[in-house]
Parts: sequence; structure tokens; C-alpha cells
Amino acid sequence: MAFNIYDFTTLTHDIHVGLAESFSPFLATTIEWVIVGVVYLLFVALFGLFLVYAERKVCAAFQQRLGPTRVGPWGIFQTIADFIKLLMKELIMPRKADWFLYNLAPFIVIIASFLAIAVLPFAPGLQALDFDIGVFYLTAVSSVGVIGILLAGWSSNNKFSLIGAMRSGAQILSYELSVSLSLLTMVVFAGTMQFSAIVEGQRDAWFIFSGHIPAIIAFVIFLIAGTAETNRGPFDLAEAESELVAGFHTEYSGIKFAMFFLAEYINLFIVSAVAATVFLGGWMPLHFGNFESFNHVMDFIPPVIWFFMKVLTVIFIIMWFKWTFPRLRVDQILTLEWKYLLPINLVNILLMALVVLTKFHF
Amino acid sequence: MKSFIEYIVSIFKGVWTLLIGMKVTGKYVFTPWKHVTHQYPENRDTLVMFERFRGEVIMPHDANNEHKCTGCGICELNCPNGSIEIITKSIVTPEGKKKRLIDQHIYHLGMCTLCNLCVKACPTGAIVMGQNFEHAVWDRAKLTKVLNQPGSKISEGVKE
Amino acid sequence: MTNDELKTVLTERFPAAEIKQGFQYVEMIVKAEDLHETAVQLKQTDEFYFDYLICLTGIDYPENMGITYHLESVKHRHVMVLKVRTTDRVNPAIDTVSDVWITAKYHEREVYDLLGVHFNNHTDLRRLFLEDGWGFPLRKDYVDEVRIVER
Amino acid sequence: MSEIREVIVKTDRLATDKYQVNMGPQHPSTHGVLRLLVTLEGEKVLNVQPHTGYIHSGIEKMCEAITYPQIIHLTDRMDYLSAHMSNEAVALCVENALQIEVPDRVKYIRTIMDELTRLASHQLWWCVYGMDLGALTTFFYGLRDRELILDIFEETCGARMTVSYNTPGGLMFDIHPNFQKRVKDYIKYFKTKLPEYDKLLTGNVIMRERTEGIGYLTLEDAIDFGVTGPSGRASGFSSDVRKHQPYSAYPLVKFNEILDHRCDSLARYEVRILEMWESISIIEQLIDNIPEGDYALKMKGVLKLPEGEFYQRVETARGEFGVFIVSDGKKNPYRIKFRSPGFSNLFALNNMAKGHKIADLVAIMSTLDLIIPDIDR
Repeated sequence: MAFNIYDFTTLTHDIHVGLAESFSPFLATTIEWVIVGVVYLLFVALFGLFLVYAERKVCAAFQQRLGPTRVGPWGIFQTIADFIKLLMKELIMPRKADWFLYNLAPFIVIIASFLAIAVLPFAPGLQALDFDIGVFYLTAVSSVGVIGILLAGWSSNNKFSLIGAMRSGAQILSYELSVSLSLLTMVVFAGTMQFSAIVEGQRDAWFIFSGHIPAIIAFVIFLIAGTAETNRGPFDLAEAESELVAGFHTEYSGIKFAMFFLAEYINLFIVSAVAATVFLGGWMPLHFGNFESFNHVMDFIPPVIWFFMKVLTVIFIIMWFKWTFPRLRVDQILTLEWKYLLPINLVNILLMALVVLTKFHF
Repeated sequence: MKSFIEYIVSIFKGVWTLLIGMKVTGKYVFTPWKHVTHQYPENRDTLVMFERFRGEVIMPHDANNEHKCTGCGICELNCPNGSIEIITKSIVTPEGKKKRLIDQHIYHLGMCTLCNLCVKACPTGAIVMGQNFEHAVWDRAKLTKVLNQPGSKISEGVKE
Repeated sequence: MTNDELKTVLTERFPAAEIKQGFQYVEMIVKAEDLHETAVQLKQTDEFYFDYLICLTGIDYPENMGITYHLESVKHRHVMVLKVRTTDRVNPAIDTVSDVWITAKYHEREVYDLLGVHFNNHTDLRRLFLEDGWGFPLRKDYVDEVRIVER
Repeated sequence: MSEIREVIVKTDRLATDKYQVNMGPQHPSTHGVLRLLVTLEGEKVLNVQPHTGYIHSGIEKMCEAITYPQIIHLTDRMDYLSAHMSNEAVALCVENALQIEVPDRVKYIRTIMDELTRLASHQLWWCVYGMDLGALTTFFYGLRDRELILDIFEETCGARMTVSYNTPGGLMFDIHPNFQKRVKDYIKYFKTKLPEYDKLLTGNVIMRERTEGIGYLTLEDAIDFGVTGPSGRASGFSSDVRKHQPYSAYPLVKFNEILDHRCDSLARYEVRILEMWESISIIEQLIDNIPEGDYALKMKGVLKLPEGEFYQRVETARGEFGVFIVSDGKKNPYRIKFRSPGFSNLFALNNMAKGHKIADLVAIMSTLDLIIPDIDR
């Protein structure tokens, strides 16, 4: 097994060959599935916990506080302690709630996030699913989550939850358009829907640089719409604390609440990862035209690090939004989408098509 | 056309105000060492309360276990909540005079609103406000305190 | 208008009422049956124009129940006190002024809650703070052996 | 045909359904224990009915059993953010009834303390308002600045919120030797922070969209409902007691009564921001000129008010606060009534929130700056 931090293709290939030699093809595939599943599960759980911790520390820095300090040095075990607490908490269900849907909802939400994470390329060769309609698949499965939210709000038999779920439904359905259209703009530019090919296309320059104006507009729109799609502030009106107590997950406790909580942060990761992949070059190092020495130094940093640096930067920007802006009202959120983002987006696609046709790009 | 220009201008103006807001919070996030949090239990050794801070009523005793309380009961009268009870005892002085002295100065911290009226009214300055504010106890009965220490007596020279 | 002028004008206008100079403001005591009419005139007549009801207080006097209204005119900036009394202490009833000053609606509910004064023609006379079935705590004959500790 | 009709009937039944939601008593945005029974149609508010009394503590009844100096510490507990003004109202009322004049030093210190309290209260209002709109960071910036005022209070009065600093005839203590310096430092510091408030929230396009034209309260309604304070002044209701019936050192200082005629949430917001500037200017005028003298008059051990009825109005951070004492010549009042600004302000809520969205209801309620113990007493 040849482990190479710059390219995981050989590693995954070796594992596959090794398994195929020792087991029957069916068993080998099953074992591969299990390995991939466990790795993703672990990654999601740990990265989710890290994001919660990061959010608390970043938010504390915004507010001139310290954030968690008690559990472990600088409070790094705080989220793990919280998670253990949530695991041990009693699961409370409202008496008149719909038993089946109430219990189903958190799973739908978290499964949707898992599905979406599968197509993201973390590094060369480090991608569970690499197929030619990657972008299309991602936009499709990422909107499955809203069904879980709607079910959660409806089945808990609580008016606050219901209002929250309805808001969330209207919001996510609308912003799905903007997310798809801004991705579509970049698909027009890249000429492919396959994530690995999109990343490969940015070897010389990231799309946000090479696509200049339309790409930047698309990036900004994607950030706004992505924030809205993850139900984060200033678009957190599905769980608007000051209005609806906790929105659609008011009645959830313990591990089911933890699932919603985790799903929110995984969604945050997915949106940032997509933004990083499509606009900022994914795991591609920063390259500047002909500065060979500079490019060489950049190449020295492993692609995985590049990927996570970009993702964390985008996450930080999204957190910055949340901790600065007041929340929008439900009608304003729809106005923003239908009167501002959508028309701009459509014009932007045209612009991008012109840019591609006239080859007016780097 | 005019409304279209207004539409474009409104977008840029709106985004500009948002950026100004982000600049304010951004200034703080990149200077995280300027935090305002006091880490309370950790800074207990260095924590100094203001001298006038009202934490609880205490009766200072000097080195000879003497206090200044005559048991006149003015603090009890001035207390709005009935959190002070004075129990006096009668003794016969060696000269054969009957004299009333403080037996127990009972103070119900649980009922006290720390209004400072008793301290202000005390004619001999026997009670003062203490700076301790960590009053949490497991048993509510512990909030009822006897302020004069056992075996203490009134110091000489306090006029009655 | 200064207090003296106000007093003169009020005396002319409401001969039936008892008008005197109180500690700070002009006080006018009207009969319970005249209250509503007086209130309407005080608010609507241009020279008084008492459009702002500052405070409405119910008082349990030894012999009677009284309501005191503190009125101010935002236009003329004069203040007066309107008082009304009823001798019936068991089931006191006074006309509402909530149709004259809306804020009285809620002040009257408070008075009803704490003193048990009934306001005729009040549209929404419910208790404001306490549970139904509670006594009227601000009455002087209110006894509550459980919650009130005498010293 | 009949099938179609059935479908129409069914959808019709779905379309118009009102429902009621209890906001509170344990709701994050009711700032305590207020319960609002809200009738909604979708997200639209049709009717708001406040239910009070969850924190009714019978202060007026308690006051009938205690003496006048003792009443003051109970007024702390009503409007805990304007504790000093409520204290002052009782002290002034007793002083007026006894017809005594407090030394100038007392007047100056009281006025400075009033304005510091107003600043602290408006800061807390600002940060909570941001939080109700969803901008959580404002909460910490507001509290950060308020904390320093509370430190000043703690040093001079001995308590942070329930100060009990006034007594009939003067003050509990003289000001702390550090007081003047600390206040001046604070004013200098806060003058750099207040523009930041504007940058963070006032100018923000989302905040303006959320507040402009929302929660309209006409001047007539404001007067009729008795909505005083910044909320009333935003409707053009000139109700500043400091101007119209000045007390303490207010006749000696120059300040503007902030009036706004836009009547909406944004006006109520901006009136408070401008009032903070006014407070700063009042403090600046007084802080260097505190005259020497006694900090309290020598009062009798037992205060007895003459028989009669006494009313004293002061301006708290929320509006007009009134103390009405009916005395029968004894050492405790026969009847005492507190006219609290929150009580009158609260009931205008239905008028303002009708027809708006549920999110606006929260925003409007926050602009009224309600303190629930002040309403329930």
C-alpha cells in the first residue's frame, strides 16, 4: 500500500485490489462499502463536533468573549461533553405527536446531508462517488433535507414548530433555485458536471479568478443562497429563537435534537465545500500563471490541507454573516430571492454564456 | 429605466451597509485578546469588590472578641423585611444595676434585600455590609445566621 | 392655564362639583352619576382638553371607595385631579371612562382586580393580575392569614 | 360536478383557519413572564391580548405596611432598569410633602445618576432589541458598555442594579471620590462606542427594512393609551416630564426633548439612540460642577407625612413614572400607587401589531421596552 499525501488514488486502488484478491467480488464490494460508510460517519461526527466548537469560539471572538474554556485546554472537549450529555438525555415526545413521522424526521434530515457529502472531492482520489452528474446529484439530494424539516414541524403538533417548518419550506424551496442557478453558471463555465473534472479544470487558475465578473457574482449569490439553505442566520427564521422559541425542533430532545444540530453543521460544511470546490478550486493549490517557484511552493502543501483551508475560510465568512446581521422577515426573505437573487442570477448566466462564447476569460 | 437604476443602486447601498456592519464585528474578531470576559472562579484570588458593595450584613469583632452592638433594636425596626431579630438578655452588673444586653443578633440572609437601612440606622456602627457574595448553601437553614460570635461581649466605651 | 385660572373656569363650568386647590393640583370631586358626563366634557371642551389620563387610582377610604383620576392636557399643559366616590363599600360601582380615555380600560381592570370596584359599561372587565376567586387585596378589610405576616 | 364542489369546500376549509398561540410566559422574547395570547392567520397577527400578573408581587400592598424610607428599596424591584429614577420619585414625593428642599449637591448627583441609569437602560434595550431582531452580537456589545456603568453604580451606591441610593432628604452615601473621574472616563469611552451602534445596527439595511413603517402608533392613540417615554415621543407625544415639570437639577441643564413624528418602530429606535446622546450631554454639563455641600439633610428618625394626597412624576427610561401617596398622617402611607410607564405602554401593543407578521410583533414589543415587574408591580 503506497500512501501518498498528495494523491490518494493509489491508496484507494491498492485497498481495492487487496480486497478483491482476498475475497469474492460481492464480499469485497460490501467490505468497501462498510469501510467508506464508517469513515464518512466518523468524519461527519468529528468534523461536526469540531464545527460546533469552532462556531462557539468564533462567535465568542465576535462578541469579545472567550467561549468555552472549562472542559479541556481552551475548552476543546466541550462539544464532546455536550454530545455525551445529549446522548444520555431523556427522549421526550409530545403526547399527540405523530409517532412515526416524529421519529423519522431527524433521520431524513441527517441522511440527506450524508448523501450530499458523498460527491465532494477532498483530495485527488479521495471521493466516494465520482460520476458525471455530480453537481446535479448534489442539488437534488441536498433538498431532501427540507422534507425532514417539514415532517418535524408538522408531526410535533406544536404551532411554533409548524410555523417554523412552513417558513423553512418556503425558504429552502426558493433558495434551491438560486443555488442551482449559480452552480449552473459555473457548470456553463467549466463545461462539465463532474466534480473531479471541475477541480481539474482549475489547475491553472481558480474559477473565481478565471471567470472574473460573472463568477464573482455567482460566488456571492451562492454564498447568500447557501447560507439560506442551511437555515443559518441571517436566514435562520425557521428556528428564529426570539420568535418561535426553536422553530421546527422545539419538541425534540436528546439524540434526536443532536441529529438536527449535527445536520445543520454538516450542511454548513457541504455548502462551504461546494463553494470551495466550484469557485475556489477545491483541493487545487493556488497557482499564478508563470510564477514557477511560487507555484512549486504552493504545490508542496498537500491538497487535503488546501481543501480544508478553503472550506474553513468560507465557513468563517458564513459565520461572520450570522454574528453580524439581524434576521430577515419571512416575506423579505422571499422578496430577496425572487426580486433580487433570481433575476440577477438569470442575467448572470447569460453573461457567463457570453463570456464562454467570446472566450473572454483567463 | 429610472426605477431600474434605483433597483441597482438599492442593491449596492444595501450591500454597503451590510459591509459596514461586518467591519465593526470584524474589528473585534481579529483582536480576540481584547475580550471583556472575567473568568470568575479563576480570578477569585485577585477579585476585589468595591468597598461599598453590599453582600451581607456582618458584625465586625475585634481581637478580644468584642463587638459594638448594644442590642438597642433600631436595626430590627428599620428592616423592611423582618430579616433581623434581636434577642436580648438581662444581666445584673456587679454594681447591682440591671442591664439589657445583646444575646443573639439573628440575621436571615434569605430574607434580606441588602437595602443598607439597618447599617445606616445603627447608632454605634456595630453592623456593616460585608463584601462576600458567595452565599449559595445546600440547606436553607444555613442562611439564618447569628451575627455576634459566641462568647463575645460588647466592647468598652460604646455608649448606650 | 395656571391652577388658579383652571379653578375659576372649572367652578363656572361645573357648579355641582366640589372644587378645591389640592397640594399640587386643582382637585374636583364629582358625584358618581355625573362622572361620565364630566369626563367627556373635560376631554372634549377646548379650554380644558384633558386628553391624557396620567393615572387612575382606586382608594379604599374609611367610609367610601374612591377613584382618583390624574389628567393632563397635552395641548395646554395643565394638570388636574378628578375624584369620584361611592359610599357602597360592598359592591361599589362606578361608570367607566374607558370610552373617553382608552388607557382607563386597563387601569380600571387593575382597580377592579385589586379593590373590587365594578365599572358600569366596561366592555372587558376581567381580573388583570390575580386569579379568579382571590379577594380584593387593597381593601383595608382584606385578610390573608397565610401570605401576610404581621409584625 | 358534485365532486368539484366537494373539493372546493374542502380547500375552503383549509384556506381560512385562525389559530391562537400563547407567546409566553416562558417565551424568549417576552423579556420575563408576560403572556401574549396571539390570534394568527398564517403568519399574520390578527389580535394580541396581553395577560399579565405572572410576577405580580403586591408591592403597593406591601408599601402600606412599611415606612417611607423603606418603600424606596421596593421601588428598585419594579422597574429594575430605572431603579434610580423610581427611588428618586418616592424621595421627591416625600420631600415635597414635607416641603423640604434638598441641597444642590444632592440634586446634581441625582440628575447625573438618573442619566447614567437612562444610558444603562437604553443600552440594555438596544442590545435586546438587536437580539429580538436576530442580531445576537449586539447583545454583548450593549452589555459590555452597560457593565461599566454598573461598576460606577457599584462603587458609589454599593449595588449594581437595585441601588437604593436615594433616601428622603438626600442620598444614602456621598459620591465615591473616584466617581467624577470614572464618569468622565466612561463618557469619553462611550462616545467612541455609540457610533459603532449606529454602524452595526441603525444603518443596516435589514434592520431598516424590518422597522420602517412597522408598528404605526398615531399621536392620538399614543396620548389616548398614555404611551409615554421614548415610545410616545416617537409618535410626537411631547411627554418628557424632565421638560414639562422639571425636578432635581433638570431646570439647570440644557437638553432637547427628542421628538419624532414618524410613529413607527424605526422612530422609536432612533429616539432612544438620540436620547443616549442627550444623556451624555446632560452628564457632561453637570459632572464638573457638582457643588460642595451635604449629601443628605438630617431627617427625623420617624418620618410622618402630613395628611393629604401627593403626586410626583418623574421620567424613567421607559416613560412617565408617577408616585401617588395618600397619607393619613401616619408613618406609613394609607395608599400608595405607582403609575408605571410599562403598564400603559403594553396595552397599545394590540393597536400597533395588528396586521403585521409574527416577527414584527416581536420587534414592536421590543421597541416598547417593556419590563414586566414594572407592569405587574
